[in-house]
Amino acid sequence: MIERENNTSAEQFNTLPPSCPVMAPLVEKKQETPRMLSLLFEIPDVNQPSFLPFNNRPGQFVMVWIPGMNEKPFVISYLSRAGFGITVMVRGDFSRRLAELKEGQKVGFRGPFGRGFSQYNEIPRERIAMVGGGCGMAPLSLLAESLPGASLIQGAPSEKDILYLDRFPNQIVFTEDGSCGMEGLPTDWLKGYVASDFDMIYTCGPEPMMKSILQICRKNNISCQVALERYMKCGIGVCGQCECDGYLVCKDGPVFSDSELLNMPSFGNKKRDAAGQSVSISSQASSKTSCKTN
Amino acid sequence: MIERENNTSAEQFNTLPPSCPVMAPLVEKKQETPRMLSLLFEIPDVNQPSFLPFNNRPGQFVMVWIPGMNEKPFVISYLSRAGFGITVMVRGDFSRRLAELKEGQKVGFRGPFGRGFSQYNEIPRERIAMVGGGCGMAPLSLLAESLPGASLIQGAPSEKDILYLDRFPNQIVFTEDGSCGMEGLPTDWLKGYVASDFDMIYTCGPEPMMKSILQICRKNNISCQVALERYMKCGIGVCGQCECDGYLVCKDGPVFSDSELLNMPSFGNKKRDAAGQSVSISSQASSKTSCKTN
Amino acid sequence: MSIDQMDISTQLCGIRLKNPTILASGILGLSSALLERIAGCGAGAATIKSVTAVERKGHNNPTVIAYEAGMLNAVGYSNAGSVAAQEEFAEVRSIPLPVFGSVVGQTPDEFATAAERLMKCGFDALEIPLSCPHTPGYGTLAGHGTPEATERIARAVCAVTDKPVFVKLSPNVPAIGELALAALEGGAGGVTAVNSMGPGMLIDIEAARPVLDFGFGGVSGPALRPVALRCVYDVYKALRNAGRKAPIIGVGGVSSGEHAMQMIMAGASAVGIGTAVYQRGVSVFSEISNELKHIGKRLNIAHLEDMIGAAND
Amino acid sequence: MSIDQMDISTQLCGIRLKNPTILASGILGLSSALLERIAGCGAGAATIKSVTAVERKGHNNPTVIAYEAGMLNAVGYSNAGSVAAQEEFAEVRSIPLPVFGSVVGQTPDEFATAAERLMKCGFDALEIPLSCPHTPGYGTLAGHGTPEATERIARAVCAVTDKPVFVKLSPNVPAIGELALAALEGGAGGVTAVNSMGPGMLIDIEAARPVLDFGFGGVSGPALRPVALRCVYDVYKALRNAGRKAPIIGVGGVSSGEHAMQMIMAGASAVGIGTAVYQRGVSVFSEISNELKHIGKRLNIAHLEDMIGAAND
Ligand SMILES: Cc1cc2nc3c(=O)[nH]c(=O)nc-3n(C[C@H](O)[C@H](O)[C@H](O)COP(=O)(O)OP(=O)(O)OC[C@H]3O[C@@H](n4cnc5c(N)ncnc54)[C@H](O)[C@@H]3O)c2cc1C
Ligand SMILES: Cc1cc2nc3c(=O)[nH]c(=O)nc-3n(C[C@H](O)[C@H](O)[C@H](O)COP(=O)(O)OP(=O)(O)OC[C@H]3O[C@@H](n4cnc5c(N)ncnc54)[C@H](O)[C@@H]3O)c2cc1C
Ligand SMILES: Cc1cc2nc3c(=O)[nH]c(=O)nc-3n(C[C@H](O)[C@H](O)[C@H](O)COP(=O)(O)O)c2cc1C
Ligand SMILES: Cc1cc2nc3c(=O)[nH]c(=O)nc-3n(C[C@H](O)[C@H](O)[C@H](O)COP(=O)(O)O)c2cc1C
Ligand code: FES
Ligand code: FES
Repeated sequence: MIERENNTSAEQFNTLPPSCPVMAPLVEKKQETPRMLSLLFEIPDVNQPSFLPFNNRPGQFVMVWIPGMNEKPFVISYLSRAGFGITVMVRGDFSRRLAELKEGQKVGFRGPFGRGFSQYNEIPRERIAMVGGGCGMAPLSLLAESLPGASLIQGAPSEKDILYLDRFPNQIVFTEDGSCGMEGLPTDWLKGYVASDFDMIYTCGPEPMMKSILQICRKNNISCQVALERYMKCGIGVCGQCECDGYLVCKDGPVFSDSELLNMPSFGNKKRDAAGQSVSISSQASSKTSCKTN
Repeated sequence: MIERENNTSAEQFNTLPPSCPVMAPLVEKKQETPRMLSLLFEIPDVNQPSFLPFNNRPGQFVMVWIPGMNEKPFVISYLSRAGFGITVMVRGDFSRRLAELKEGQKVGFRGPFGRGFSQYNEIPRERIAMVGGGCGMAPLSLLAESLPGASLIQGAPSEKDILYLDRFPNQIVFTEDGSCGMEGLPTDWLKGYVASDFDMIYTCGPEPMMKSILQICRKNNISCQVALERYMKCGIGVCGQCECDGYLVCKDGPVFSDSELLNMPSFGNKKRDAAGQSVSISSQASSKTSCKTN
Repeated sequence: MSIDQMDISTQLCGIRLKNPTILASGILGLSSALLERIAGCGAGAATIKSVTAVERKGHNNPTVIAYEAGMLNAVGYSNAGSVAAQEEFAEVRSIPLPVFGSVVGQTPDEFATAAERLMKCGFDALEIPLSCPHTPGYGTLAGHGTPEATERIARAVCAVTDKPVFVKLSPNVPAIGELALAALEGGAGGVTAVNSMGPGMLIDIEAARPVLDFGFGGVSGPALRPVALRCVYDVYKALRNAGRKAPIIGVGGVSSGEHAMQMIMAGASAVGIGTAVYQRGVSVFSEISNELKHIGKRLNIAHLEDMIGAAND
Repeated sequence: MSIDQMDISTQLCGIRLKNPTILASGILGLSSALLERIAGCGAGAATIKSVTAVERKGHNNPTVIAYEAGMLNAVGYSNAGSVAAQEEFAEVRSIPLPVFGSVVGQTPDEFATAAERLMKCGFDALEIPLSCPHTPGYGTLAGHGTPEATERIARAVCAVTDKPVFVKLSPNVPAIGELALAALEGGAGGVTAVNSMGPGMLIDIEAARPVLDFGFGGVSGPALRPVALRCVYDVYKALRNAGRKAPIIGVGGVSSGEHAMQMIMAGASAVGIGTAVYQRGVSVFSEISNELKHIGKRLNIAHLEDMIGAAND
């Protein structure tokens, strides 16, 4: 007796989505702050399934390849028919080499990968806040473009460190030295009376900052989505390098919701280095600590 | 300068249509003549892209695999939702093993492959003839089913050798011994006054017979399509084994048109054996010579 | 026969697996938490990412790249070292499925050092890959793919653990059967066939250089499957011809129940799943088990184990 | 730069090819008429199916099976023998493209016998595969994949012909570069890298047996490409490091202009096309040439030959 239902054919799973980098030339460099700059690239051939910038959802990331050097995750911070861009904070060898690229030079891209921010139409725009610090502003920038009317809140050490001021003139700025906007940390402000103004907070920045925001949200019954950073190798959910308490940041994340974060004791506490060794995350919530990975 | 038009991406050609056999169980055996029988099989799982019986066009062929023995080309001669069948003339080891199969035993199929008969709606049915001999009737049977009203003409040595008499009661039969239908060869009849009754003749049978039909057609300005047989290995246009004057019978054929046949000096004269050695085809046009390959 | 009537359990040196799917080494198995998750996805067993005696950073990125027919990787054994691993996997016995440790080294001594440390955690078995094609000092790049080296390393490792040891073999060798016999000679309880193939290379024509930072890497996935099937077939035959009985874990390109059944018919007692995690996600384990049950129903197979080696005349 | 400005011609031991695509041996090259047809399809050159001294029936069917990631074949060198081949290809000089002969044998003498006979036809060059993975008595199954055998057979063949000889190497060897050097040592003018891989096996689970009648066969197509690219890369590097100059024909999984460019950047002077004939039909030759011209325009490359080895640091 032969039966036919539910007979999965082997052929269905014989091919793989390719993930080879696609090269794109640098067309413009834009110094955003003393330590951060945006790099704008031409959109390469759109037929290549391993790099589809227009599929990008805010919060997803792409792998950026400098041939002969290394490849690291970045988020797309500018996107239009004219091209796409990333915003880089110069921290180590790789980001320095990116910053030194000349116009016309090509860099490889694959992605976008991972899960971005979830957006809910039923939440009124004025009850949504995005809170960023450092290069954590990068993923929030595209999100802010898609959510006009929502509050964009940025924390920075000083006036010169503020990102995208022209791009989002309505953003609420905090500086630690008070040189621009309000003095202090966005978290202090949120902790106070304003928290209850929001139903949803999206955040990306130093992990201790994000951790306090999560705590504020829980206390005030606000939904929260957090974009994490972990050391990535494959970027496609295979090597396990980016794992955080059983979650794969590259595939299950980088954006996690409040309920998921509650299952992650490492959130705000531990990350893994290039060898996979678990190391602790410094607990200072200041945005001075450059990019959120520190 | 980057330009995007006409930039073929490599990924398009990275996968192949699979061609692994799909097993189907024998459900019925039907002795058609002393030397020929039809085997009816259940349609196997339809999700397997390497065997799609319902894609079959009359004149195409499938590769039939007896595991552990060999695999040879046959045409589908029966096809319905209930199953499909092939008609086998017992000639050598392989066809004998096929004839000895028991119900429930499984045989592998892949295909259909090649180019079948081309059908032209503008030719009135009554001006179409199909002329077959021996197991050449097999591909014509499905064609005849799709062309009701056209003339089906069969030549056989004797009454007992006639195929599909019940299935096509209106067919015109010739026997060499006159035991059934008209006495003689269909070619002799065609050569005479009736040739001009037709605009298109489809033929499959002994190659010398097909050659005379082609000659008759040329003389009378009738279109002609001929199904050839050549020794096949891969069946998919790779190995070159089935070549005939630069044509691949498995891929460009097995059906060829009159104009193509004019470029084939080997037609009716030469074929290749299993080693690829060129051997001559006996020139006797009798349908006695079992199947058309002789 | 209903789909739930097929017994798809299998056995490896006394370790019973509820189904034949095993997470292959190097895929996800970096932490206890991930193993726990894999257990929840219905895997029959899991293997940890290979551990070296001391920490290694591994190769630079790109380390893993997929193309349509397979995956290339040159991770270069990045890992936190055996001391950290001992800590990471201290609670491995609480994970509800059999877990295989995995260690590599440059010398038999290094293998033994790492193995001794790691096995204190309580792994159910230990796998030793002698077959990595892209890490200088290790695997085939260190000549570990010869019968002599295989036997020597297997012996050194078996001396420090009572648990069954599986030697993981390379497909890139002239006679894989001999390596399997050498592994058993050295005391191994079974073999894993195979590690990734090649090595292979992908080239980016705009950058005019190899895509993997290391230049080349091991090929896995669909591209590897036919070679892996042949290797398992050869190993099964070699063991049978030598009158030895030992289980084979078949690894390479398995991404469906049909592929798993092919491996088992070639001679495997269980199947490793690596690249298919990329193709189908972590649910691949329960999906393959389910597909196997449907195949069992269709082909009227009551016990998966009866099919081991069925295609191996 | 317009697409017609790129010069995609290339050169192999003095033989000029108008484009780098070469019909690989064993695909279609059974008759003069088929070579003629391939010439009309825009190939840069063509290789005949390998010929043995005397006729061979080859393996039973199935002999060639495709699966999504590649093709497996175990044709078993079916051919009508060198006497018949001499007749078949008597007019080879009238075919309007360079044609490579191809001969195999079990011993150096058999190679030489077949080569001597065949080369009377006037082939432009001769290829000798020492690398078939699925025909007992031939190729790697006969130990032809060692440096010693390679040099010995190359020498025997070079003794009977003045035309350039290309030794076709196997990807299934530990150090392909050494084989290439051995081939040159034996007098070869260049090398072809590579033959099919593995061998591999496909299993039908309903029949519970291998699909290829011979059991296993060589793997070609996409599955082979990364391994072939690495082999060409390794051969190019080995020749350069040894200070030898000789052209490489890169074969394995090339089915687009991009793949051809990858091969060339790895170090090939021309590319063989086999399985892609199944994927894209006989028009593949002109299509790949056309794609190469578009790549040339996009990357601003005026002469394809300038790119040979460009990815080989
Ligand atoms: C999802 C994600 C999105 C990111 N988006 C941006 C962005 O938009 N802009 C930006 O400037 N940076 C971003 N980063 C960080 C970026 O990938 C690099 O880590 C950063 O550029 C530092 O690299 P470096 O070599 O210059 O410095 P290093 O001195 O090598 O590293 C500095 C720190 O960066 C982290 N890091 C290094 N390599 C990696 C890696 N492969 N994966 C993850 N973290 C790593 C480590 O925690 C390290 O402590 C993102 C990281 C992740 C995980
Ligand atoms: C396109 C095509 C359709 C066919 N359809 C039918 C059909 O519907 N019914 C049917 O009975 N036969 C058909 N045949 C012939 C069939 O494939 C076998 O050739 C036949 O069954 C004889 O095989 P054997 O081993 O029994 O006899 P053998 O004694 O081995 O061969 C008898 C003759 O058959 C031919 N032959 C043998 N093997 C092959 C092969 N692999 N490919 C092509 N020809 C071969 C040879 O010319 C040989 O002289 C078809 C052949 C082709 C090419
Ligand atoms: C990213 C990656 C990392 C791997 N790392 C290891 C490893 O550390 N140890 C090991 O024994 N095998 C390693 N392998 C090999 C796999 O365990 C497996 O043998 C191979 O990938 C073939 O199986 P697959 O086709 O199912 O992926 C790795 C494979 C991949 C893809
Ligand atoms: C059906 C088939 C037959 C082959 N026969 C031969 C042969 O006779 N001689 C030879 O040198 N190589 C032979 N090969 C190997 C090819 O020439 C080529 O090296 C291999 O297929 C890899 O290239 P591809 O991926 O483009 O197919 C054959 C390959 C196939 C698929
Ligand atoms: S980076 Fe490899 S699994 Fe996430
Ligand atoms: S049978 Fe192989 S090309 Fe036709």
